[in-house]
Amino acid sequence: MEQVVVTAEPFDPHVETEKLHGENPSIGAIVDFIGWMRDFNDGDSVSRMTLEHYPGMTEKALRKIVDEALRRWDLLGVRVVHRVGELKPSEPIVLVAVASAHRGEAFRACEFLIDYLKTCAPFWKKESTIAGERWVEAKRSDEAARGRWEDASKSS
Amino acid sequence: MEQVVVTAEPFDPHVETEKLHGENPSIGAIVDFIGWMRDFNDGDSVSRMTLEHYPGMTEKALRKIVDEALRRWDLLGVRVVHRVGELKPSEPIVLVAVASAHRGEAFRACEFLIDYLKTCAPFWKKESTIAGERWVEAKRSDEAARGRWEDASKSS
Amino acid sequence: MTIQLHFFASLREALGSDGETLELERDGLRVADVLDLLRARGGCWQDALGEDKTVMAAVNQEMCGHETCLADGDELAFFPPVTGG
Amino acid sequence: MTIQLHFFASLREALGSDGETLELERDGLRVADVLDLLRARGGCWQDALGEDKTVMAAVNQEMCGHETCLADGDELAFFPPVTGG
Repeated sequence: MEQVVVTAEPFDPHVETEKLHGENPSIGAIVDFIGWMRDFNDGDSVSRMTLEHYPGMTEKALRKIVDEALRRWDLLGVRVVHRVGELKPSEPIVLVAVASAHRGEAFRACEFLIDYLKTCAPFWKKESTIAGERWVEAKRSDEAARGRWEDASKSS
Repeated sequence: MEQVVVTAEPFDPHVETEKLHGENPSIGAIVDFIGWMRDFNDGDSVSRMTLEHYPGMTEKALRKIVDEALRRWDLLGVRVVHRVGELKPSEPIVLVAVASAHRGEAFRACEFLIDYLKTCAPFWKKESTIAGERWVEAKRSDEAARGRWEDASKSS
Repeated sequence: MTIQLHFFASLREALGSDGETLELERDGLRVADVLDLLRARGGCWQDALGEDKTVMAAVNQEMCGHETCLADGDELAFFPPVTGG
Repeated sequence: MTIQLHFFASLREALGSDGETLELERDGLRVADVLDLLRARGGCWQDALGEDKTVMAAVNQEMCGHETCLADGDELAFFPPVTGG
Protein backbone atom coordinates (compact mmCIF):
# COMPACT_ATOMS: atom_id res chain seq x y z
CA MET A 1 0.00 0.00 0.00
CA GLU A 2 1.26 3.48 -0.90
CA GLN A 3 2.09 5.26 2.37
CA VAL A 4 1.82 8.76 0.96
CA VAL A 5 -0.96 10.17 -1.24
CA VAL A 6 -1.37 13.74 -2.49
CA THR A 7 -4.74 14.12 -4.17
CA ALA A 8 -6.86 16.79 -5.80
CA GLU A 9 -9.98 14.68 -5.15
CA PRO A 10 -11.90 14.72 -1.87
CA PHE A 11 -11.00 11.68 0.26
CA ASP A 12 -12.70 9.78 3.03
CA PRO A 13 -10.38 9.55 6.07
CA HIS A 14 -12.27 6.52 7.32
CA VAL A 15 -11.75 4.51 4.15
CA GLU A 16 -8.05 5.35 4.38
CA THR A 17 -7.78 4.18 8.00
CA GLU A 18 -9.69 1.04 7.09
CA LYS A 19 -7.09 0.33 4.40
CA LEU A 20 -4.35 0.75 6.99
CA HIS A 21 -5.94 -1.69 9.41
CA GLY A 22 -6.89 -4.01 6.58
CA GLU A 23 -7.63 -7.15 8.42
CA ASN A 24 -4.18 -7.24 9.96
CA PRO A 25 -4.91 -8.96 13.26
CA SER A 26 -1.59 -7.97 14.85
CA ILE A 27 -2.54 -4.30 14.89
CA GLY A 28 -3.56 -3.36 18.44
CA ALA A 29 -3.73 0.42 18.13
CA ILE A 30 -4.37 3.03 15.47
CA VAL A 31 -4.00 6.74 16.13
CA ASP A 32 -5.48 9.03 13.48
CA PHE A 33 -5.08 12.72 13.05
CA ILE A 34 -7.61 14.35 10.73
CA GLY A 35 -7.24 18.03 9.86
CA TRP A 36 -10.46 19.63 8.59
CA MET A 37 -11.05 22.83 6.71
CA ARG A 38 -12.66 25.33 9.09
CA ASP A 39 -15.12 28.00 8.02
CA PHE A 40 -13.37 30.59 10.18
CA ASN A 41 -9.73 31.67 10.53
CA ASP A 42 -7.98 34.69 12.04
CA GLY A 43 -11.29 36.41 12.75
CA ASP A 44 -12.85 36.02 9.30
CA SER A 45 -15.26 33.56 7.82
CA VAL A 46 -13.69 31.51 5.04
CA SER A 47 -15.80 30.20 2.18
CA ARG A 48 -13.20 28.36 0.15
CA MET A 49 -9.55 27.35 0.27
CA THR A 50 -6.99 26.52 -2.40
CA LEU A 51 -4.06 24.30 -1.53
CA GLU A 52 -0.97 24.62 -3.70
CA HIS A 53 1.90 22.13 -3.60
CA TYR A 54 5.21 21.39 -5.31
CA PRO A 55 4.54 18.26 -7.36
CA GLY A 56 7.34 15.77 -6.89
CA MET A 57 8.98 17.49 -3.95
CA THR A 58 5.86 17.32 -1.77
CA GLU A 59 5.59 13.55 -2.13
CA LYS A 60 9.33 13.16 -1.54
CA ALA A 61 9.22 15.32 1.60
CA LEU A 62 6.29 13.30 2.98
CA ARG A 63 8.03 9.99 2.29
CA LYS A 64 11.13 11.26 4.07
CA ILE A 65 9.08 12.17 7.16
CA VAL A 66 7.37 8.77 7.11
CA ASP A 67 10.74 7.00 6.84
CA GLU A 68 12.01 8.95 9.83
CA ALA A 69 8.95 7.93 11.89
CA LEU A 70 9.45 4.27 10.93
CA ARG A 71 13.10 4.57 12.02
CA ARG A 72 12.21 6.14 15.38
CA TRP A 73 9.31 3.91 16.44
CA ASP A 74 8.20 0.33 16.11
CA LEU A 75 5.18 0.72 13.81
CA LEU A 76 2.94 -1.63 11.86
CA GLY A 77 1.90 0.90 9.22
CA VAL A 78 1.62 4.56 8.31
CA ARG A 79 -0.68 6.37 5.91
CA VAL A 80 -0.55 10.07 5.05
CA VAL A 81 -3.13 11.57 2.68
CA HIS A 82 -3.17 15.30 1.83
CA ARG A 83 -5.62 17.25 -0.32
CA VAL A 84 -4.55 19.85 -2.85
CA GLY A 85 -6.62 22.11 -5.10
CA GLU A 86 -9.92 23.69 -4.11
CA LEU A 87 -11.56 22.80 -0.79
CA LYS A 88 -14.82 23.71 0.90
CA PRO A 89 -15.42 24.03 4.67
CA SER A 90 -15.84 20.72 6.51
CA GLU A 91 -13.77 18.82 3.97
CA PRO A 92 -10.78 16.89 5.32
CA ILE A 93 -7.40 18.43 4.42
CA VAL A 94 -5.07 15.82 5.82
CA LEU A 95 -5.09 12.39 7.41
CA VAL A 96 -2.15 10.92 9.31
CA ALA A 97 -2.88 7.37 10.47
CA VAL A 98 -0.40 5.24 12.39
CA ALA A 99 -0.78 1.58 13.39
CA SER A 100 1.25 -0.18 16.07
CA ALA A 101 1.04 -3.09 18.46
CA HIS A 102 0.85 -0.77 21.49
CA ARG A 103 -0.55 2.72 21.78
CA GLY A 104 2.42 4.80 22.97
CA GLU A 105 4.31 4.43 19.69
CA ALA A 106 1.26 5.30 17.59
CA PHE A 107 0.54 8.49 19.58
CA ARG A 108 4.15 9.67 19.42
CA ALA A 109 4.59 8.88 15.72
CA CYS A 110 1.27 10.43 14.67
CA GLU A 111 2.02 13.75 16.39
CA PHE A 112 5.61 13.72 15.07
CA LEU A 113 4.33 13.21 11.52
CA ILE A 114 1.81 16.05 11.59
CA ASP A 115 4.29 18.40 13.32
CA TYR A 116 6.88 17.78 10.60
CA LEU A 117 4.35 17.86 7.79
CA LYS A 118 3.19 21.31 8.93
CA THR A 119 6.70 22.77 8.76
CA CYS A 120 8.64 20.72 6.19
CA ALA A 121 6.24 19.60 3.46
CA PRO A 122 5.67 22.12 0.64
CA PHE A 123 1.97 22.99 0.81
CA TRP A 124 0.51 26.51 0.83
CA LYS A 125 -3.03 27.54 1.75
CA LYS A 126 -4.92 30.43 0.22
CA GLU A 127 -8.24 31.39 1.79
CA SER A 128 -11.22 33.11 0.19
CA THR A 129 -12.93 35.49 2.59
CA ILE A 130 -15.55 38.16 2.04
CA ALA A 131 -12.65 40.66 1.80
CA GLY A 132 -11.00 38.66 -0.99
CA GLU A 133 -8.24 36.06 -1.21
CA ARG A 134 -5.28 35.83 1.13
CA TRP A 135 -2.36 33.48 1.71
CA VAL A 136 -2.32 31.86 5.14
CA GLU A 137 0.70 32.89 7.24
CA ALA A 138 2.96 30.23 8.75
CA LYS A 139 2.45 29.86 12.50
CA ARG A 140 5.30 30.24 14.95
CA SER A 141 3.59 27.61 17.14
CA ASP A 142 4.05 25.01 14.37
CA GLU A 143 7.77 25.72 14.28
CA ALA A 144 7.89 25.28 18.07
CA ALA A 145 5.91 22.03 17.86
CA ARG A 146 8.43 20.61 15.42
CA GLY A 147 11.36 21.80 17.53
CA ARG A 148 10.29 19.48 20.36
CA TRP A 149 11.27 16.44 18.27
CA GLU A 150 14.74 17.65 17.34
CA ASP A 151 16.62 17.21 20.63
CA ALA A 152 14.74 14.11 21.61
CA SER A 153 16.15 11.02 20.05
CA LYS A 154 13.72 8.13 20.26
CA SER A 155 10.95 9.39 22.58
CA SER A 156 9.28 6.83 24.76
CA MET B 1 -24.97 13.46 21.36
CA GLU B 2 -24.14 10.92 24.08
CA GLN B 3 -20.41 11.19 24.80
CA VAL B 4 -20.05 7.74 26.29
CA VAL B 5 -21.38 4.48 24.86
CA VAL B 6 -20.88 0.95 26.20
CA THR B 7 -22.22 -1.56 23.72
CA ALA B 8 -22.47 -5.32 23.28
CA GLU B 9 -22.88 -4.81 19.52
CA PRO B 10 -19.95 -4.42 17.12
CA PHE B 11 -19.46 -0.74 16.23
CA ASP B 12 -17.87 1.11 13.35
CA PRO B 13 -15.26 3.57 14.66
CA HIS B 14 -15.55 5.63 11.49
CA VAL B 15 -19.27 6.18 11.82
CA GLU B 16 -18.65 7.30 15.41
CA THR B 17 -15.97 9.81 14.39
CA GLU B 18 -18.24 11.06 11.62
CA LYS B 19 -20.93 11.72 14.22
CA LEU B 20 -18.42 13.69 16.27
CA HIS B 21 -17.39 15.87 13.36
CA GLY B 22 -20.97 16.15 12.19
CA GLU B 23 -20.78 19.03 9.85
CA ASN B 24 -19.42 21.30 12.57
CA PRO B 25 -17.28 23.65 10.51
CA SER B 26 -15.39 25.04 13.51
CA ILE B 27 -13.67 21.71 14.14
CA GLY B 28 -10.10 21.93 12.84
CA ALA B 29 -8.63 18.74 14.28
CA ILE B 30 -9.80 15.30 15.33
CA VAL B 31 -7.53 12.79 17.01
CA ASP B 32 -8.85 9.23 17.20
CA PHE B 33 -7.54 6.31 19.15
CA ILE B 34 -8.87 2.92 18.05
CA GLY B 35 -7.96 -0.18 20.04
CA TRP B 36 -8.40 -3.43 18.11
CA MET B 37 -8.61 -6.97 19.27
CA ARG B 38 -5.37 -8.74 18.36
CA ASP B 39 -5.12 -12.41 17.47
CA PHE B 40 -2.02 -12.81 19.62
CA ASN B 41 -1.18 -11.86 23.22
CA ASP B 42 1.54 -12.84 25.67
CA GLY B 43 2.92 -15.43 23.27
CA ASP B 44 -0.33 -17.22 22.47
CA SER B 45 -2.78 -16.98 19.64
CA VAL B 46 -6.17 -15.75 20.81
CA SER B 47 -9.33 -16.83 19.02
CA ARG B 48 -11.96 -14.99 21.03
CA MET B 49 -12.28 -12.47 23.84
CA THR B 50 -15.00 -11.73 26.37
CA LEU B 51 -15.23 -8.27 27.89
CA GLU B 52 -17.00 -7.98 31.22
CA HIS B 53 -18.02 -4.66 32.74
CA TYR B 54 -19.86 -3.23 35.75
CA PRO B 55 -23.12 -1.89 34.33
CA GLY B 56 -23.80 1.55 35.73
CA MET B 57 -20.39 2.14 37.23
CA THR B 58 -18.54 1.72 33.93
CA GLU B 59 -20.58 4.44 32.23
CA LYS B 60 -20.21 6.70 35.27
CA ALA B 61 -16.43 6.19 35.37
CA LEU B 62 -16.15 7.00 31.66
CA ARG B 63 -18.26 10.16 32.01
CA LYS B 64 -16.07 11.29 34.89
CA ILE B 65 -12.91 10.85 32.79
CA VAL B 66 -14.53 12.75 29.90
CA ASP B 67 -15.55 15.59 32.24
CA GLU B 68 -11.99 15.83 33.51
CA ALA B 69 -10.64 16.07 29.93
CA LEU B 70 -13.17 18.81 29.10
CA ARG B 71 -12.03 20.67 32.22
CA ARG B 72 -8.34 20.39 31.36
CA TRP B 73 -8.43 21.24 27.65
CA ASP B 74 -10.38 23.43 25.28
CA LEU B 75 -12.27 20.81 23.26
CA LEU B 76 -15.10 20.88 20.73
CA GLY B 77 -16.29 17.33 21.39
CA VAL B 78 -15.42 13.93 22.82
CA ARG B 79 -16.75 10.48 22.04
CA VAL B 80 -15.84 7.26 23.83
CA VAL B 81 -17.27 3.94 22.64
CA HIS B 82 -16.35 0.63 24.31
CA ARG B 83 -17.37 -2.90 23.38
CA VAL B 84 -18.43 -5.49 25.93
CA GLY B 85 -19.42 -9.14 25.50
CA GLU B 86 -17.84 -11.50 22.97
CA LEU B 87 -15.32 -10.22 20.44
CA LYS B 88 -13.44 -11.75 17.53
CA PRO B 89 -9.93 -10.78 16.33
CA SER B 90 -9.79 -7.58 14.22
CA GLU B 91 -12.92 -6.15 15.85
CA PRO B 92 -12.57 -2.71 17.44
CA ILE B 93 -12.63 -2.76 21.24
CA VAL B 94 -12.55 0.95 21.96
CA LEU B 95 -12.72 4.30 20.21
CA VAL B 96 -11.67 7.57 21.83
CA ALA B 97 -12.27 10.51 19.49
CA VAL B 98 -11.51 14.12 20.42
CA ALA B 99 -12.31 17.25 18.39
CA SER B 100 -10.71 20.65 18.91
CA ALA B 101 -9.91 23.83 17.03
CA HIS B 102 -6.16 23.12 17.17
CA ARG B 103 -4.33 19.83 17.26
CA GLY B 104 -2.29 20.03 20.48
CA GLU B 105 -5.37 19.84 22.71
CA ALA B 106 -6.85 16.92 20.79
CA PHE B 107 -3.63 14.86 21.02
CA ARG B 108 -3.19 15.51 24.74
CA ALA B 109 -6.85 14.85 25.61
CA CYS B 110 -7.10 11.68 23.52
CA GLU B 111 -4.06 10.09 25.15
CA PHE B 112 -5.20 11.22 28.61
CA LEU B 113 -8.60 9.61 28.03
CA ILE B 114 -7.26 6.24 26.94
CA ASP B 115 -4.62 6.20 29.71
CA TYR B 116 -7.32 6.79 32.35
CA LEU B 117 -9.80 4.44 30.74
CA LYS B 118 -7.21 1.62 30.86
CA THR B 119 -6.67 2.00 34.60
CA CYS B 120 -9.88 3.49 36.06
CA ALA B 121 -12.85 2.16 34.06
CA PRO B 122 -14.20 -1.21 35.18
CA PHE B 123 -13.70 -3.54 32.21
CA TRP B 124 -12.08 -6.98 32.33
CA LYS B 125 -10.82 -9.04 29.40
CA LYS B 126 -10.88 -12.80 29.21
CA GLU B 127 -9.08 -14.47 26.31
CA SER B 128 -9.75 -17.83 24.70
CA THR B 129 -6.56 -19.56 23.62
CA ILE B 130 -5.87 -23.10 22.49
CA ALA B 131 -4.91 -23.84 26.13
CA GLY B 132 -8.27 -22.61 27.39
CA GLU B 133 -9.62 -19.38 28.83
CA ARG B 134 -7.61 -16.90 30.88
CA TRP B 135 -8.15 -13.47 32.40
CA VAL B 136 -5.84 -10.78 31.05
CA GLU B 137 -3.46 -9.39 33.69
CA ALA B 138 -3.33 -5.63 34.29
CA LYS B 139 -0.17 -4.06 32.88
CA ARG B 140 2.22 -2.07 35.03
CA SER B 141 2.95 0.12 31.98
CA ASP B 142 -0.70 1.27 31.93
CA GLU B 143 -0.41 2.39 35.54
CA ALA B 144 2.76 4.31 34.66
CA ALA B 145 1.08 5.90 31.64
CA ARG B 146 -1.73 7.20 33.82
CA GLY B 147 0.72 8.44 36.44
CA ARG B 148 2.16 10.93 33.95
CA TRP B 149 -1.07 12.95 34.06
CA GLU B 150 -1.31 13.19 37.82
CA ASP B 151 1.43 15.69 38.63
CA ALA B 152 0.88 17.72 35.50
CA SER B 153 -1.93 20.18 35.91
CA LYS B 154 -3.08 21.41 32.50
CA SER B 155 -0.46 20.10 30.04
CA SER B 156 0.30 22.28 27.04
CA MET C 1 -26.84 -2.47 58.43
CA THR C 2 -27.33 -4.01 55.00
CA ILE C 3 -24.74 -3.95 52.22
CA GLN C 4 -25.24 -5.08 48.63
CA LEU C 5 -22.12 -6.93 47.50
CA HIS C 6 -20.96 -7.42 43.88
CA PHE C 7 -18.05 -9.48 42.55
CA PHE C 8 -16.61 -9.19 39.05
CA ALA C 9 -14.39 -11.03 36.58
CA SER C 10 -11.81 -13.51 37.96
CA LEU C 11 -13.03 -12.79 41.50
CA ARG C 12 -16.62 -13.63 40.55
CA GLU C 13 -15.42 -16.91 39.04
CA ALA C 14 -13.18 -17.80 41.99
CA LEU C 15 -16.01 -17.15 44.47
CA GLY C 16 -18.64 -18.78 42.28
CA SER C 17 -20.90 -15.79 43.01
CA ASP C 18 -21.66 -12.44 41.44
CA GLY C 19 -22.83 -10.97 44.74
CA GLU C 20 -25.07 -11.19 47.75
CA THR C 21 -26.91 -9.12 50.29
CA LEU C 22 -24.90 -8.93 53.48
CA GLU C 23 -26.57 -8.25 56.85
CA LEU C 24 -24.11 -6.76 59.32
CA GLU C 25 -24.73 -6.51 63.06
CA ARG C 26 -22.43 -3.55 63.62
CA ASP C 27 -22.65 -0.09 62.00
CA GLY C 28 -19.67 2.03 60.91
CA LEU C 29 -17.73 -0.77 59.25
CA ARG C 30 -15.02 -0.06 56.68
CA VAL C 31 -14.43 -1.86 53.38
CA ALA C 32 -11.47 -3.64 55.03
CA ASP C 33 -13.76 -5.00 57.76
CA VAL C 34 -16.08 -6.54 55.19
CA LEU C 35 -13.07 -8.10 53.46
CA ASP C 36 -11.99 -9.62 56.79
CA LEU C 37 -15.48 -11.00 57.38
CA LEU C 38 -15.52 -12.61 53.94
CA ARG C 39 -12.01 -14.07 54.33
CA ALA C 40 -13.08 -15.61 57.63
CA ARG C 41 -15.40 -17.88 55.63
CA GLY C 42 -12.24 -19.79 54.61
CA GLY C 43 -11.88 -21.90 51.46
CA CYS C 44 -12.22 -20.03 48.19
CA TRP C 45 -13.02 -16.82 50.14
CA GLN C 46 -9.74 -16.88 51.95
CA ASP C 47 -7.83 -17.72 48.76
CA ALA C 48 -9.46 -15.26 46.33
CA LEU C 49 -9.44 -12.33 48.78
CA GLY C 50 -6.03 -13.17 50.29
CA GLU C 51 -3.72 -10.36 51.43
CA ASP C 52 -1.39 -11.33 48.55
CA LYS C 53 -4.09 -10.45 45.96
CA THR C 54 -4.81 -6.97 44.60
CA VAL C 55 -8.50 -6.51 45.38
CA MET C 56 -10.02 -3.26 44.11
CA ALA C 57 -13.14 -1.85 45.73
CA ALA C 58 -15.92 0.52 44.71
CA VAL C 59 -18.57 1.94 47.01
CA ASN C 60 -21.74 3.12 45.31
CA GLN C 61 -19.97 2.77 41.94
CA GLU C 62 -16.99 4.96 42.84
CA MET C 63 -13.52 3.42 43.18
CA CYS C 64 -12.28 3.78 46.76
CA GLY C 65 -9.64 2.64 49.21
CA HIS C 66 -10.11 -0.13 51.76
CA GLU C 67 -10.38 2.39 54.62
CA THR C 68 -13.63 3.85 53.27
CA CYS C 69 -16.53 3.72 55.76
CA LEU C 70 -19.77 2.06 54.79
CA ALA C 71 -23.36 3.15 55.41
CA ASP C 72 -26.59 1.21 55.46
CA GLY C 73 -27.77 0.42 51.93
CA ASP C 74 -24.36 0.91 50.29
CA GLU C 75 -23.42 -0.98 47.15
CA LEU C 76 -19.95 -2.48 47.61
CA ALA C 77 -18.07 -4.11 44.73
CA PHE C 78 -14.82 -6.08 44.74
CA PHE C 79 -12.86 -6.80 41.57
CA PRO C 80 -9.35 -7.39 40.19
CA PRO C 81 -7.36 -4.57 38.49
CA VAL C 82 -9.15 -3.43 35.34
CA THR C 83 -8.00 -4.42 31.84
CA GLY C 84 -10.22 -2.55 29.38
CA GLY C 85 -9.31 -0.43 26.37
CA MET D 1 25.66 26.71 -16.03
CA THR D 2 21.90 26.34 -16.38
CA ILE D 3 19.47 26.35 -13.45
CA GLN D 4 15.75 25.57 -13.59
CA LEU D 5 13.94 28.02 -11.32
CA HIS D 6 10.51 27.48 -9.72
CA PHE D 7 8.40 29.90 -7.66
CA PHE D 8 5.42 28.92 -5.53
CA ALA D 9 2.41 30.40 -3.74
CA SER D 10 2.55 34.10 -2.76
CA LEU D 11 6.01 34.39 -4.30
CA ARG D 12 4.76 33.03 -7.63
CA GLU D 13 1.93 35.58 -7.57
CA ALA D 14 4.16 38.51 -6.56
CA LEU D 15 6.62 37.71 -9.34
CA GLY D 16 3.93 36.91 -11.88
CA SER D 17 5.92 33.80 -12.84
CA ASP D 18 6.05 30.16 -11.82
CA GLY D 19 9.64 29.77 -12.97
CA GLU D 20 12.19 30.18 -15.70
CA THR D 21 15.39 28.70 -17.06
CA LEU D 22 18.33 30.75 -15.86
CA GLU D 23 21.61 30.79 -17.79
CA LEU D 24 24.50 31.71 -15.51
CA GLU D 25 27.94 32.73 -16.78
CA ARG D 26 29.80 31.65 -13.66
CA ASP D 27 29.96 28.18 -12.10
CA GLY D 28 30.00 27.42 -8.39
CA LEU D 29 27.25 29.85 -7.43
CA ARG D 30 25.29 29.48 -4.20
CA VAL D 31 21.54 29.85 -3.69
CA ALA D 32 22.22 33.28 -2.12
CA ASP D 33 24.01 34.41 -5.29
CA VAL D 34 21.00 33.55 -7.43
CA LEU D 35 18.78 35.47 -5.01
CA ASP D 36 21.05 38.49 -5.37
CA LEU D 37 20.92 38.24 -9.16
CA LEU D 38 17.13 38.12 -9.11
CA ARG D 39 16.84 41.03 -6.65
CA ALA D 40 19.05 43.10 -8.92
CA ARG D 41 16.22 43.04 -11.47
CA GLY D 42 14.49 45.60 -9.23
CA GLY D 43 10.70 46.16 -9.07
CA CYS D 44 8.64 43.19 -7.91
CA TRP D 45 11.82 41.06 -7.76
CA GLN D 46 13.46 43.34 -5.26
CA ASP D 47 10.26 43.59 -3.20
CA ALA D 48 9.21 39.93 -3.15
CA LEU D 49 12.71 38.59 -2.48
CA GLY D 50 13.72 41.43 -0.11
CA GLU D 51 16.03 40.71 2.83
CA ASP D 52 13.04 41.36 5.13
CA LYS D 53 11.15 38.40 3.64
CA THR D 54 11.51 34.75 4.67
CA VAL D 55 12.36 33.04 1.41
CA MET D 56 12.71 29.26 1.64
CA ALA D 57 14.78 27.37 -0.90
CA ALA D 58 14.91 23.82 -2.22
CA VAL D 59 17.61 22.41 -4.50
CA ASN D 60 16.60 19.32 -6.48
CA GLN D 61 13.47 19.06 -4.33
CA GLU D 62 15.30 19.04 -0.98
CA MET D 63 14.90 21.99 1.41
CA CYS D 64 18.26 23.70 1.90
CA GLY D 65 19.94 26.79 3.26
CA HIS D 66 20.94 29.79 1.17
CA GLU D 67 24.62 28.83 1.35
CA THR D 68 24.06 25.65 -0.66
CA CYS D 69 26.19 25.43 -3.81
CA LEU D 70 24.54 24.88 -7.18
CA ALA D 71 25.58 22.64 -10.04
CA ASP D 72 24.70 22.71 -13.72
CA GLY D 73 21.21 21.38 -14.34
CA ASP D 74 19.99 21.89 -10.77
CA GLU D 75 16.34 22.57 -10.01
CA LEU D 76 16.09 25.53 -7.62
CA ALA D 77 12.79 26.52 -6.00
CA PHE D 78 11.93 29.56 -3.91
CA PHE D 79 8.80 29.76 -1.76
CA PRO D 80 7.34 31.25 1.43
CA PRO D 81 7.13 29.23 4.69
CA VAL D 82 4.84 26.24 4.23
CA THR D 83 1.28 26.13 5.60
CA GLY D 84 -0.09 22.64 4.91
CA GLY D 85 -1.76 20.17 7.21
